[in-house]
Amino acid sequence: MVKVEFLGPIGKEPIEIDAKTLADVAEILKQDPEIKVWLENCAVAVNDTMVNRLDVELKDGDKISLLPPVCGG
Amino acid sequence: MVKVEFLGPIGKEPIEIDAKTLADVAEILKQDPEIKVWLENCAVAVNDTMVNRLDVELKDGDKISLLPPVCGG
Amino acid sequence: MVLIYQGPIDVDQLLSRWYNAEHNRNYGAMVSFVGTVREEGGIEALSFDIYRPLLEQWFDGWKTKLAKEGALLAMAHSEGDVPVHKSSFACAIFSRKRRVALEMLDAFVEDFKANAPIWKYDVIDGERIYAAERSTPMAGSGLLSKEG
Amino acid sequence: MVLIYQGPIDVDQLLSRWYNAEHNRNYGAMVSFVGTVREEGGIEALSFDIYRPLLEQWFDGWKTKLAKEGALLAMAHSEGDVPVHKSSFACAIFSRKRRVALEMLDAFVEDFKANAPIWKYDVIDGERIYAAERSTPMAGSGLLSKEG
Repeated sequence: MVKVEFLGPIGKEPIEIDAKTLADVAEILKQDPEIKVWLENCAVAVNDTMVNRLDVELKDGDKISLLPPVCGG
Repeated sequence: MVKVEFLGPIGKEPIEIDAKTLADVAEILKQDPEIKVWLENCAVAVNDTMVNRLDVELKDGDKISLLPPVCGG
Repeated sequence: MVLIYQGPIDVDQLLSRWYNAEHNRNYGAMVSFVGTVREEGGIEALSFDIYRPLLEQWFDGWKTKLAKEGALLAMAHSEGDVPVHKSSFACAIFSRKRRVALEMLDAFVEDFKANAPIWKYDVIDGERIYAAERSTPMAGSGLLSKEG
Repeated sequence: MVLIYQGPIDVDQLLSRWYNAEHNRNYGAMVSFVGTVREEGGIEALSFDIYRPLLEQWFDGWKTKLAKEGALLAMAHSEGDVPVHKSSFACAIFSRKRRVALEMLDAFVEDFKANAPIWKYDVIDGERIYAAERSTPMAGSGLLSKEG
């Protein structure tokens, strides 16, 4: 199981899902309409490292973070 | 008579000279070797306005300032 | 490390702290930026969420980059509500000569706006509304919407 | 008006004064620059001469230029001796949005170095030595060395 957390304005509690790669995570998240609308504009981190490939392999206990558009300052 | 003042590091007391234009001032100042060496690097103001022409006409009581290279901060 | 304030930054105290910590280490230049909440659009405050682990990483990347130029970087940001006319963001760069500090301040603040993991909300009538239109997708956004 | 300090600038007091005078006038950004005397070349201090009438004119030109962009400019400089690790120059720009302030700070400081009528001396063993090699001829220099 991996943990998916939704940062900032997504305003959703973390979920635990079964996934071997980020492609699996994408497939699962697309099934929730509330989350699907955020995916296009979200960056992704695995265990607090930014990633940009869907074939990143996941292991039990990994943490995936979805980061929506930012505006500091 | 016009007054010529030497700012910053030139370290010379103001002088009064007879001059109808800045060209006259240039001629007179070139005769003092101590001042001549500064002329190449000095900007000039007449009555606290920067000037860049030698044919500027002068009248009695005008103040000419010689401004050597600057370095604020 | 980024200094996180709960609510507004005490700018006087912060700039003084930074200046006094560094001005006798033979840096010739200190530049700083302070961002203050403007009164507009009927807001009473802005509010901020921060994801600290990635903020620290992003900040450390910049600190290292500046250290290679012999410069030092400091930053503070607010979490939670910051009323109008109070400040939510401050940073300072110290360098030997002015050029590095002046150039890097602009680059740092722009990258901060685009890539620091901080989310902004307008507070209107006590309600917190995500500032979606003013927000920027981070580098690499959209990964999970790609067709696998 | 340029604030002239006899000797070092009290930076804490100055930045606090500027920030508190302006942060509630709905400016969103304050950028500042502080120049500090570096210990190098065996100097014990730098020393400065200022020609105030032209400094004010030069400064007013910049103030007007920035006012057209909706920005506000403030500046302070030392006259006389400023020991190493003390500060001799400070400026701040306030603007509605950050871009104007960030861009103008760099442009202002560079023009200050080239065209503000201020002369710098190294103070070594109590002696005041003109910093000729670090100084820049002002725009229009050499007029009186031309052949009439």
